[in-house]
Amino acid sequence: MDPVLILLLALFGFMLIGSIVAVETRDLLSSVICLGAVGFGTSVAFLLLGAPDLAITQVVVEVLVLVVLVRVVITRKDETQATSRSTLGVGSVMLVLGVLVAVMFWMLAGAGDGRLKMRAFGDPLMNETVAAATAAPAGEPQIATTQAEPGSIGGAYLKHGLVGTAVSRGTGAANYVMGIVLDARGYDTLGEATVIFTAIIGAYAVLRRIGRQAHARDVADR
Amino acid sequence: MTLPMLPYLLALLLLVVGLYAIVAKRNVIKIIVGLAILDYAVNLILVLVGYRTTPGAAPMAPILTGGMANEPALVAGAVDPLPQALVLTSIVISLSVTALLVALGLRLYEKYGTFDTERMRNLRG
Amino acid sequence: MQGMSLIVKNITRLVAGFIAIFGVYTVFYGHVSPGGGFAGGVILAGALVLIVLAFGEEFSRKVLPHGVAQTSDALGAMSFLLVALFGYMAGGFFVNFLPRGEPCTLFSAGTIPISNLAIGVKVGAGLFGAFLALALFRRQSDGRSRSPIAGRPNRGGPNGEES
Amino acid sequence: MQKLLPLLVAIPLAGGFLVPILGRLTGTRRGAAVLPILMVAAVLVLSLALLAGPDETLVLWIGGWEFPIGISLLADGLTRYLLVIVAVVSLLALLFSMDYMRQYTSPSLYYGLFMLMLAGMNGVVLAGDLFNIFVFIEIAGIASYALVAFGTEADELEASLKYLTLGTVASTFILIGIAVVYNVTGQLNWAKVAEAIAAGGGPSMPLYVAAAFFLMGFGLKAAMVPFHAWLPDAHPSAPAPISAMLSGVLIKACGVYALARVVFSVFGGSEVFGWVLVALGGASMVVGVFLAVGQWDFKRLLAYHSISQMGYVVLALGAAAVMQARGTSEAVVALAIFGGLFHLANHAIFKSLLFLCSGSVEYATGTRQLKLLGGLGRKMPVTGACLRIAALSISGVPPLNGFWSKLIIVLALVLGGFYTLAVITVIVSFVTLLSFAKVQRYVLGGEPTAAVEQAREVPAAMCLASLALAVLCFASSLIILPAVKSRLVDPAVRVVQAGPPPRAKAPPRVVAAERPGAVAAQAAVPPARLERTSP
Repeated sequence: MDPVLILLLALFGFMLIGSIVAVETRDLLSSVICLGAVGFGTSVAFLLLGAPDLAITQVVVEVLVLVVLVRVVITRKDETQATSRSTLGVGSVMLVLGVLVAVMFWMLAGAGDGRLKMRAFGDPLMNETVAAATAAPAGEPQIATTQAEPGSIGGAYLKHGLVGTAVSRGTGAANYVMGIVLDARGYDTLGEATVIFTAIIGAYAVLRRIGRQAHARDVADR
Repeated sequence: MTLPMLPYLLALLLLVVGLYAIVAKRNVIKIIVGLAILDYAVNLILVLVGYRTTPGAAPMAPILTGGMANEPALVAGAVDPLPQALVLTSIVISLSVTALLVALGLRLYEKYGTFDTERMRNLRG
Repeated sequence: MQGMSLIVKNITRLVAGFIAIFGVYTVFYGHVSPGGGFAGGVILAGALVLIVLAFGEEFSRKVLPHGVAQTSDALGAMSFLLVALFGYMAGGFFVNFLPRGEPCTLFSAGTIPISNLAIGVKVGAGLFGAFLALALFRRQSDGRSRSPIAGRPNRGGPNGEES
Repeated sequence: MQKLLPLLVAIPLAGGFLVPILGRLTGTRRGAAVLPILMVAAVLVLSLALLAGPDETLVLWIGGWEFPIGISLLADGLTRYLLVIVAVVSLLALLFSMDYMRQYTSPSLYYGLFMLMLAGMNGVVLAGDLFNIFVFIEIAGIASYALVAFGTEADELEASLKYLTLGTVASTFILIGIAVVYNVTGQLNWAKVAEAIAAGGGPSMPLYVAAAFFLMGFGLKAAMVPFHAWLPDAHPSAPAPISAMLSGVLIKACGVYALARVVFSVFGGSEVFGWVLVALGGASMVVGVFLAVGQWDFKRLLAYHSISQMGYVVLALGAAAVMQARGTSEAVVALAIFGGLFHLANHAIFKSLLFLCSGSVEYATGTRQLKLLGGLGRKMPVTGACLRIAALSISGVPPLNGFWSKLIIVLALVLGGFYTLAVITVIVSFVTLLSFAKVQRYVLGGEPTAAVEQAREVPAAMCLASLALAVLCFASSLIILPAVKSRLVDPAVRVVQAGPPPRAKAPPRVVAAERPGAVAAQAAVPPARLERTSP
């Protein structure tokens, strides 16, 4: 068994406990700190899964969020403890959710007739190869002569992203993730930069001291 | 159910914990916590999708080190870089949402003197 | 927001520079090592946040006024968009118009380092600005008379007298 | 032409980045609207040029990257149709904002957020990639969360909090759907996902899970009935032009359009999906209108009607999918889809007009409580006339546009054998009429009340925007003329009806992997360059 899997399951257990504590504790400061623990757990999980870029980003984001949240919580006295909604309502909602997740997981993992099925952990679709259909001679199922291509766009990216293909160029970035983020899918990243810009000017807008003012006509009338 | 599907199940459970916080708790900070847990869960699911087991070796990050000579090994063994690129975007988006949410929470605290959403029920859906 | 004790200030003085340098390194070497513009930008913002927390905001306002943060936020975003638009000169939106270079070196991967820089500036300035706005907010509202539960706002919508 | 597609996103984005800086530097208040209006006008011109161009599917691989590596922008009939609707409503809402937003501080932040929201919507409509749809939905969403809270009053902040929470949950669901789709098919480009699904013999169990997540996510964004809780709070709390944008176009571009895309173009619009859409749409239609009748807050009433009217659109599309699966004649299926899409455009027009009128009323009187209003028909003749036209239009009174689209939907339902649904649709239409009779009676009729005593007609720019939309209420009736219809709406109808691309051509692919029928076959499609393909 993959040692990564064992470590990962242990980490997930820790994160689940941490998140339950974060949600259930009545003290807001403890809640925020537990959230930070779960966030750092996520970062370690990213590292285990071969994603150092994500691990770094998760850590720095988590630190910043934690600083802001802790400041927000400790500078504001909130005498009311975090309360829950009525047990019955929440219970029924959670029951429905639990059943839903169980059914979904069963549909994802177990059931099905073999086609288009969910790939297991550690065996992504890019492990499959498919033949380039153009060169396949008609009527012949064996197409060993044609070039094998990875079965997913991620695999294609690994294969052609850096150096390129006959028809396409590569990014030239040794860090494939950055190559995708800033070149091949740069448009997404433009969107991402816009999201954060939007949120920041949105925060400025929300935090304005005065939102409304008397408009010119009102002033003239009075 | 097979063991290799277990990480997905645990990530889904994390998702349920986040949803529980949003459904059950009546506090702005708890909503922030719940949304953050939701984001961790979905980011983990995406990275899990891209993971590739390399037999007898540690997982290989999709970063080329030591020149072009190592490139074939990387292509054969590295994890999928695409979900990582997606998660990078997703982390930034959740950070942005959190920033806006904190701003709203501060403003609401200023108006009501509490983070408890129970005490700020002017609106009825 | 007051500054913190002398010990914190001295340690901050020592550490903040290194954090900032690490942030800059992360931005510039994003295309060859883990990190990149976003992570580097957050690290830069983190260094500035540390300074604000240790020295108080009066000091930080001298170093980096709020308006500068806002403006460079927008300029960073705009220059990323411009990198994309310059691609039209080479054939289309987002075309990487600079030479690829040798992989694994600093000057490689065409426009990627430039984009990384733009995003680094944008994210660093933007998040720092947001932090300042969130941190300053309390000070402003302290001056205001605040009842524990504000009166039920006028559901009939805004009216001119309110402000 | 396809080289210009990114400009539809880039122009408003540049506006979003530049307007706040320029506002800081120059400090003008009135002038802040000039640059956005020019930019939106440019976007409108581009969209109209696209609509007027030949009916073909434009595909642009951004940055010269090709399948399978890059992101594509895609403009087919449905995209162009929505682009024009978005641009028209945005331009008029901006025009209205010029005077209306004098009630608020920081106009440059407002216009910046407005442009970012527009960029987000255009990005969603143009995206050829599932993850790209997610990113741009987030841009539009976050801008709209901030705009809902723009007045920073307590209930506005609260509505924004609710909207943000549910909106983020929706985005999370969409992202999980994307993760499952990527796991199963290895693709992100929705056209390629559709090919992969068709090559694998239709959706399998995991893909139904993905579809369920997409339906929940986009259903939340579109405020379909079990997921509608945020809309009646969020839409009325925003400034009036933003209410017009949210109800008029945002729930369409980010909700209904994305829903239709995923259901019809990706998963192939089978009978199951058809019935789900019929259930969502029918429930929204009925619940929305009955909740609306009891409202006394003008804008809240309008918001509930948005739920109800979007129910019509989704119901028509769902019924079309069911009919298609049952083998009803293609003409009837096309009629149902046409009814839905026509109603979508009509709703964008009359609901924005209604919200703008409510804004004018609020601007002039300072209240939006129906019981405090009265006699405005004489005090504000232009706004009153516009409000009358819009109310008649949404209630489905001939010869206004709302009548024709509702008639077509009912006709298609009857021809398709959905008699009960047709009756329900007609009843809902009558209740709508009733509800707007109340609005007209309380706002326009009767003697002027104390709140109305001081009211005067609103400034010219606001009147102009309302009048333009009122004219469009008449003008868009012309779409039922076959000559106009075949030019404007039929390309969009064909896109929805055709379903996923490979239904026309599905070349058998040979798979080298040991797994028979492995889904990865579509990766074998030879990389296409900037391609222009006619459907």
